[in-house]
Amino acid sequence: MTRRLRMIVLALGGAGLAALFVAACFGMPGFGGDRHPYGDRAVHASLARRTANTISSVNFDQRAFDTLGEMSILFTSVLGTVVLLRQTRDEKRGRPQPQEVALPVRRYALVVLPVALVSGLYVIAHGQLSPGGGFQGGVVAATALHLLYLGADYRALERIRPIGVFEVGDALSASAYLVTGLAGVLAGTAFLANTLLPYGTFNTLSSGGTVPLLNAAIGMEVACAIVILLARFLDQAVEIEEDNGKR
Amino acid sequence: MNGWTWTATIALGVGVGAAVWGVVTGPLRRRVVAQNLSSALAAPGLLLLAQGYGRPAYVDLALLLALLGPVGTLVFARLLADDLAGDPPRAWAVTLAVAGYGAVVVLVLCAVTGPGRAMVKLLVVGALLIGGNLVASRALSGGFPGSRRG
Amino acid sequence: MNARTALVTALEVLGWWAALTLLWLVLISTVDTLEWAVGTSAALVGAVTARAARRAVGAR
Amino acid sequence: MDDPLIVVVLLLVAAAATAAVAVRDPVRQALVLAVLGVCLALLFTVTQAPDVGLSQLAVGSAVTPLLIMLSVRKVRRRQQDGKEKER
Repeated sequence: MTRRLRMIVLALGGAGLAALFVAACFGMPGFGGDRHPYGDRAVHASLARRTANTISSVNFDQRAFDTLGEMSILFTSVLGTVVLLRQTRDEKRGRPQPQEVALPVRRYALVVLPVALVSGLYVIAHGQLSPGGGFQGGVVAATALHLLYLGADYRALERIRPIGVFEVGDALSASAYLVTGLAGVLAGTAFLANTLLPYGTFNTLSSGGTVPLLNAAIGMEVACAIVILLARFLDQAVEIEEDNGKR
Repeated sequence: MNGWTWTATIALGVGVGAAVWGVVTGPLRRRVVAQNLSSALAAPGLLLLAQGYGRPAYVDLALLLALLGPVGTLVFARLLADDLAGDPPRAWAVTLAVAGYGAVVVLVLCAVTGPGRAMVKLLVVGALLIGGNLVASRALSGGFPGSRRG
Repeated sequence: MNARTALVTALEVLGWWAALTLLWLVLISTVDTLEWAVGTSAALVGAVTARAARRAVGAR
Repeated sequence: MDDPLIVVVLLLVAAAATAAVAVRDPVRQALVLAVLGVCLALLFTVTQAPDVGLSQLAVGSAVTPLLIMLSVRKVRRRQQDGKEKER
């Protein structure tokens, strides 16, 4: 296939795609209009289960199975990173150097670390009430720990981050999501059906049935996964060196 | 649209627009300052939007930006310390002006909210935002001396 | 660890615990018993982490 | 409707996203990417999708820059080591 022919095929394909997109745009409902057939049904279902945040109801109740898929994507991609960034035979591990840090920066890191951690837990716990949820809060909590690398050095971070515990936590929380789903099967309904728990009082922490539980599982999974992911990157960037003496 | 969202439109258009321009052009020392100020300029806009839409829950967005924006700048300050050492950024006037803008927005919103838990939350967001940005600017201009491979 | 360090550690964790519980109460909108339970436990996690972080930076 | 607000934020996103593609150096690209994250979070907020905005803020403001900058540091170190070996 010559270059010219390839360009013609590409142009034809692109023109066809563009035509289809334009046609689809004319068939779409108006931007920000009043009719939302799917939205109205989702809001109705979410209010019936007393979940104030409809998005959480969609993610962890009406479409909880999709969230299971997303969680496994994160889990497997972190697993892939762990395998790819492992220490190979021709690499050696050096001790990270201590880093001088200006005093205000170090103090800021030490003060904001717990504040960010508690804010992350708040976002996880209030996923069914206000914007946020397991993913967002988990990332914030994981970021909080890495303030110790930014405000001090990698040795300090390694001291409060036992990586094995986080690996176990990652696996445990991923299976906690599955177990909550299987409990629905055992209770005689369907996988991940939100029928296990009473729906509770609207707009309080104990509302939405299994939504808060699944949120907590996802929050822990994401926090552990991000910590492991960043640990591999930090190991490569700070500690692992090519063994020059050997070759 | 009401007065709050109009104010937010202008503030975000001018402020974040300037931050985008600053981060796209110029030497590295200007780009890191623009990145630092982008969170300080966007978070008050988010607070104004929360007030304009009448949804207190949207304050959480500003809270997270106030917490994580300076952390992002610390990442750059820490890992670009060698590049910035020879040519450190000096932009205290702009930084202080932006911090003042954040303080004014937070205080106006506090006055409108009235005393209560919501007002304390706004003050917490404001303190984290302004403190974070000042510390991040300090970190950019020589916060990590004698940087090696740590 | 002698008695004095233990006392200082306990005071530091207690101080952080109180401050972070206060932060939790500021962030939420309505207070009930479950909020108290979840908030105090989250604040305790934060307080212990704060102490561990300060020790990790201090010990060098 | 809030059309002017949405238009302004959309323009900001378009400008920042174009710049993120046009800038070639990875370090400067990471800086533009961080600002683009803030713009995207604003866009999600003004289109009333705060959950997505929070996700964008959480991932885009600290974790993504950290991953990129750590990769840059690793690549630079490897280049330095290579130069030292040549000498």
